[in-house]
Amino acid sequence: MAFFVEVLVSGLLAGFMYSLVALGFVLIYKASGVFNFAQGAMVFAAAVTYAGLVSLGWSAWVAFAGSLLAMVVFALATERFVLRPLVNQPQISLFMATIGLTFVLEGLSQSVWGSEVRGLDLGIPDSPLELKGILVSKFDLVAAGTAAVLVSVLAFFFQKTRVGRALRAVADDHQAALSVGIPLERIWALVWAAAGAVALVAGLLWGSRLGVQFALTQVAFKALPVLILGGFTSIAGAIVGGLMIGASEKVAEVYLGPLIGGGIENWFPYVLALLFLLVRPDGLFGEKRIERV
Amino acid sequence: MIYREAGQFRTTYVADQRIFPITQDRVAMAMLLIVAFVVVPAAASNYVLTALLLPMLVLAIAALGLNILTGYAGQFSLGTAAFMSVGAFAAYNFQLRVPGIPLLVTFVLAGLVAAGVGLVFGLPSLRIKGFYLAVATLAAQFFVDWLFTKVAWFSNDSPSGTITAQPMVIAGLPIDSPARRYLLVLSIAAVLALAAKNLSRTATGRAWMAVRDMDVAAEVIGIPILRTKLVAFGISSFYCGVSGALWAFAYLGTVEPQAFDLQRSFQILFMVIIGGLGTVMGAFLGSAFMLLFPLFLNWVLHLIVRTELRPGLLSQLELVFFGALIIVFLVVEPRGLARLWQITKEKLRLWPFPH
Amino acid sequence: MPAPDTFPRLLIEHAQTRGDRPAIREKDLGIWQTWSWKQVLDEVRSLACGLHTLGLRRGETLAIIGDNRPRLYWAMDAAQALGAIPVPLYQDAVAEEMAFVLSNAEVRIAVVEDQEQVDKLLEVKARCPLLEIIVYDDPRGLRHYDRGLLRSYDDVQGVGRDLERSQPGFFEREVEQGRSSDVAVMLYTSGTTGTPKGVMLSHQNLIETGRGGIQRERLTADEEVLAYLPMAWVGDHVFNYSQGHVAGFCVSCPESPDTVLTDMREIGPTYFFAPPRVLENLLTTVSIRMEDASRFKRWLYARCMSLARRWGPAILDGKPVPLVARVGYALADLFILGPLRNVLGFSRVRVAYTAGEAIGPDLFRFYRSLGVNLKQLYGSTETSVLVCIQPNGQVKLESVGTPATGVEVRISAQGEVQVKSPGVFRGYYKAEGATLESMTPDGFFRTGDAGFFDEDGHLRIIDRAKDVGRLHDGTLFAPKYLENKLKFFPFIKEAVAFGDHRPFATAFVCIDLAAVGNWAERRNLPYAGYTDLASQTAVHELVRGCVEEVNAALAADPRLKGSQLRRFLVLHKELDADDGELTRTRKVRRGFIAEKYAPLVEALYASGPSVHVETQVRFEDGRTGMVQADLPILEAMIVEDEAARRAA
Amino acid sequence: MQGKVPGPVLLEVRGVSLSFGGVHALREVDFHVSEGEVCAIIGPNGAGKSSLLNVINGVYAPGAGTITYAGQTRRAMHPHAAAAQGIARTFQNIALFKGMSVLDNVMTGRALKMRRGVLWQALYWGPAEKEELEHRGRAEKIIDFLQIEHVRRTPVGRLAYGLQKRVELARALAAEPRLLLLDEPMAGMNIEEKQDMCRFILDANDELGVTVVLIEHDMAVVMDIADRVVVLDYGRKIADGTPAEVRANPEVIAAYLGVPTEADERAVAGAG
Repeated sequence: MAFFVEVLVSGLLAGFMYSLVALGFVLIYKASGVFNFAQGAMVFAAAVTYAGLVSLGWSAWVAFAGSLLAMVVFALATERFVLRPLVNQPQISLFMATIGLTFVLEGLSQSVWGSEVRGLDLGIPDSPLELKGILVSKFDLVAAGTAAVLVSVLAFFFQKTRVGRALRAVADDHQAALSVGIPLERIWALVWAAAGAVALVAGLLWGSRLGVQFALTQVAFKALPVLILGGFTSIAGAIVGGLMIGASEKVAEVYLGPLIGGGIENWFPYVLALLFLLVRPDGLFGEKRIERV
Repeated sequence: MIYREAGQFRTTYVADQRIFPITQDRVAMAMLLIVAFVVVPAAASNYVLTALLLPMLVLAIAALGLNILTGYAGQFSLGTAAFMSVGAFAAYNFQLRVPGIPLLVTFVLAGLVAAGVGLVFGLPSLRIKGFYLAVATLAAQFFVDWLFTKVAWFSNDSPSGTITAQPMVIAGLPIDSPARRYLLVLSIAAVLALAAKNLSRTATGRAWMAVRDMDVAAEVIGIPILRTKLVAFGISSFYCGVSGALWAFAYLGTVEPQAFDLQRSFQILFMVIIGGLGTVMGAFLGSAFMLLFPLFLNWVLHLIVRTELRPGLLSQLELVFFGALIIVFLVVEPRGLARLWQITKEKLRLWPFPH
Repeated sequence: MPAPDTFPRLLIEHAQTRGDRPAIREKDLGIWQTWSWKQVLDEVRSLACGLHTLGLRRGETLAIIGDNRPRLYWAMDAAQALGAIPVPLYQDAVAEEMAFVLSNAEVRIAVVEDQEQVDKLLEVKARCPLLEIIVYDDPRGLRHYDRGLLRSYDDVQGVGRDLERSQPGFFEREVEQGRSSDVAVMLYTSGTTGTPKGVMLSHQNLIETGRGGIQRERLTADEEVLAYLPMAWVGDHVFNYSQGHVAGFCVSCPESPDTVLTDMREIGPTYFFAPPRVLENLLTTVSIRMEDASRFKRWLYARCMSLARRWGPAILDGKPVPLVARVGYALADLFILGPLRNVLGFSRVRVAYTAGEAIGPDLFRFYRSLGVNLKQLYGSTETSVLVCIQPNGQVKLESVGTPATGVEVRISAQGEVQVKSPGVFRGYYKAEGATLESMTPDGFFRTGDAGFFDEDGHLRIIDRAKDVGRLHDGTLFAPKYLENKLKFFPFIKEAVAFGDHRPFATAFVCIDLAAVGNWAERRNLPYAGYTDLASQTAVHELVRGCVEEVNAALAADPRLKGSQLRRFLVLHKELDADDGELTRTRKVRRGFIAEKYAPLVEALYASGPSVHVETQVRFEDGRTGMVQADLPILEAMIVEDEAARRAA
Repeated sequence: MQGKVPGPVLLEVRGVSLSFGGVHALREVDFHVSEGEVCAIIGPNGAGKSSLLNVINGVYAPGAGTITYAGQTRRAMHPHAAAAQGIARTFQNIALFKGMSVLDNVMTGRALKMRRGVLWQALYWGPAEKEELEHRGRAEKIIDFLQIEHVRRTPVGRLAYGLQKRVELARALAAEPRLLLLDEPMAGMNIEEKQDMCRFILDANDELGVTVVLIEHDMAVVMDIADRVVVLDYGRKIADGTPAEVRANPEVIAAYLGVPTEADERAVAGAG
């Protein structure tokens, strides 16, 4: 029984890592109605930039600042050259533009920093910690803590501040927001920069666990089922969804995997999310879409 | 400028409903077919045939399929490669386990199997729309990848999951030389393109477009929404299945599941976007563009950068350019090359007048 | 059966010799509905029998009103088969004009196109007691109309088929009784000279003149023709109906009056006839559309057109042209001229005629440089049109060509053109006096036009005989000649010159709303409508430029130097047939205008700077309203002599 | 329209009520339309007019009451079944297929009439082609009927508002309906366009024998073309009769012009 709890806890903690990535998606979708497929590539780009700067001899904090600056520059460029010309285009076009962005980011970061795998040490001990009879990895705890802090900051930002409310308005209808005088360009640049920061944090955490390599972009595909469960527009949904996916994936891997040949971690979350979608087509917390005739 | 439409009038609906009602277009199409069927196999080098034309045509068939699903029916899908791999493996197993089965029947059956899988993954499309549907098709992508690597039966217990396609023979004639393989794929592509064009201009196509543009209005007119979507999924997957089978048999010869991964789905999605959603010609233009552009890029980069490039840098830059191109196309002409071609044609018909 | 010398017999012969070839087409429901000669014969036979059952007898008249429709052309065939006389009327004529013709021609039965025409007939029913039956083709909106008066075209054909069954061969027997000297059609002239009169043209008049024209231009049964001109006009009747029946080629009817340009492009006619006004409107649309083109296209268009203007006519006439020019023209043809002909629908035109009024040199040269074999033609309703035709290769700007086959043309002492030919009409209906008056004792028809033969034997028409006048100092004053020169500018739609028994020549000018409007928009000059645009000083300057250019051209001809225009004014409204200022075919009714705007004419000769005018205008839906404005009297520079002109 | 004898009852709505959460869109509405009639539904905004239309053709299922159409009584209509039994409609804000041309939109109106399977259509040979051409001919007759032949090949998105409304009517008529539901067919039109649309609706009713139910605000239009007028106010039917009767009905006047409250009377008295 203890073993099950241990698997469950490690799954939940891994779930936090997923929701961290999912958060980046939610941020951009909530503010601009754009499903940013390039979030995974941003995680990779941020991590590889950080690792690259460290290998150039920069100290940890300076490298962090450098990578953050890189992400902000990327956000400004995206807003200027991709989002602004595509205002009012159907969502499908914006979604495809982010696919284009994914390729640009992956290509750029690999051509700048090369594509060999780099280790990443954040100075967080990874030794297991004895807590009430079950082993828990310290690293997971720190990751979960960071995620929790980030989430509360963002939740406060969206609910309470003036800019937060403006963001929600923009998400509903670009043109309406523009007509009311909300400075769309500045808002979008801000949101993409924030998503860049979240991607950097996620990149560092995932990078230190899996190593900084191209595979990091696959992290985005872990986040998609989380979004389906939690809904695209709610931060709480991203967290709950992440936990559910993390836990169920670990449990399934341990118990269900061996029965049918293992390695099911790729498709299982999707099937789970799919079943969920059939029940609630707009996700757990997502806003119900009303179709007026 | 080239058009001489004066005197071309139509006295029957048959003539008016033709795919190419104007003589100049018919002549151009006829010449194109002659070049493709006669001149190219004779003149083109083996390299051009095998490295360029074969993949272009095979992927064009898959692009046609995706165009039907996303271009005409408006159902978004990221799982094209999954249906291709189903087609490839189904064809391999039919040839393996059913001795003496004619090649063309194998391809059709492979297509039908893929269509069946397509229908299953199309079911959710009634309740869920847009991005969520894209995610459902992603599930298909990962599930099929996993299935063909894990379950050895499909690859006849080969350790790495790769399969070697049996040699192709049609009515006793071995299809081995590049020219013959090219002609086989070309004729299948032509037939499927004609079928797609016919579907797009009849009730089926109109039903798709109605569901794409405004499904509530479509339902009120009496168009069965789920049936229309499923037909789109089925036919689209059929095209992808045939394309996958041809990829295995006519193009590469040996195929491993990774050949049909998510990158492949993205590649075909790019073809349809750049080529032009909602057009049959768009699939061919897009596929030609996606295969010729890297060569062009390679040639340009070598012109600029004299020194030998760092290994892998070229493919990285290729990625950057492709990504940038997608964005440029979405901004400049969201309906792709086919739309640009359509505008040029309209201008030529009105030449020298602007409107 | 003797050689076919009446239209019904020609129809029967075509049905036998080329029964399956297309005889007539109509763009309807998106495609060109086609009828072969056999089918036309069946339709005409059942209609003729039907009309007979309705009581149409030999010698009676049958009114035909509507756009160019196969079923209305068949009504002509059917009437002629019964020996009756078809009387086509202008479809856009107002009810009053129709009333006069219907009562004058004693019409009992009318075949009309649709509800619009039925309503007009019902409006004048009271004044036409003889009118008993109206046969309509398009039933739209007529379900609740009085059944006594109305019959549907299909019912009449149905009744006709019953008659055919009960008396087989009835139709053929009726056709048998037809003689080539019978009256085949009655066309009412637009009456520039007094009230409209019915011109009676026999089968022989139309068939022999038509056959002469066909042989001269080697026309065959494969010609394609677009019937877009009013059926009541002799232009449509000769070139489409009669020559169609003689040569056996196919006549195509456009979908509706406002789709003529697209239908023209689709059919691509090989044999084309257009009055100068139609060619002028086409040229205006070309120049307006080209003005909106990109800079490169405009530059290419200008280069090619200037090259074409220099060499085009010569190449078309087969004259020797330097190789460089020929290559240059071929390139221009590939890039601009060929596509332009194609977009306008002229690519397949082998022979194109223009007649009805004088054509401007620039307009005429434009089409010939484009490679369209446009030729001038002279004739009138009373002479079944074909009097003089410009032969291929000898096409000149000012002349109307040499006499057609079997036509004698002479100039009377007073300078009037007189014609004797098989085409000369059988006289005016119920107007013996007018008929005698129009013929000379030795059988020549007085055309009423002034003209002379130039050195190559080509006839030159300068004006209406009765309009040619004299200024105070005796110089020749040909108002039409001046007006045509003014109208050759795209900006001027209509002009009326005055000068007979006056010290100097003056003119009213009506601007062309489309062309001047486009010109004003290009200089973002706001205007609120025709009257406002016509009152702008900038527009007055534009017109002054045109008038002074005409004066310069007049100065070159010693006989006309004196009649340069000294003063002019820009009219506040368009001259309109509905206000009686133009005839149905848009010819200026000079007398009526001089009378209606007398105060304006006086102002031109007085010293005042402007004149106030208030006129009644009839709007499209029949309501009338008052339009008033202050028209400034404008001066135009007179060119003294040759040297001054070259210096200017 | 004078002298028109109403045929048998084609559609009967009995005691229908419909509510969205707390909002009662329809309250026990009884309402019938007989064959060949032109019946107008009027009432202030939010009176439930569009909801009633949406109940008739099955977009909404009513909470209570029954719908009897062509002799068949049901608790709720399904859009697909409505279309199959000859109910066609237009929408308040135009619901045309933007990606298609006018001709394709009209042909789509005939979707239910086409039988040939997908395979035949892929071949576009034999029966499939024959069917396509036959329906093309029918569609052309409707295009000619509504005089939109000059925009036959133009994409619908490019047309002016008035023309789009006409194309939507053409699409509805192309289905050869028995009952035509028009949701404010003349909203946002100028005088001339309104006259044309009235003529088309009357011609459709007269020559194609289509029973028409239309929602309209312009009283002049209603009085001119409607045989019967049904007045809704806050979800309830407050009047049903010939245009003249309804015009004189005090309740209708009150609903439209509003009943003067005591405060208004005092104000008027004060100012007097």
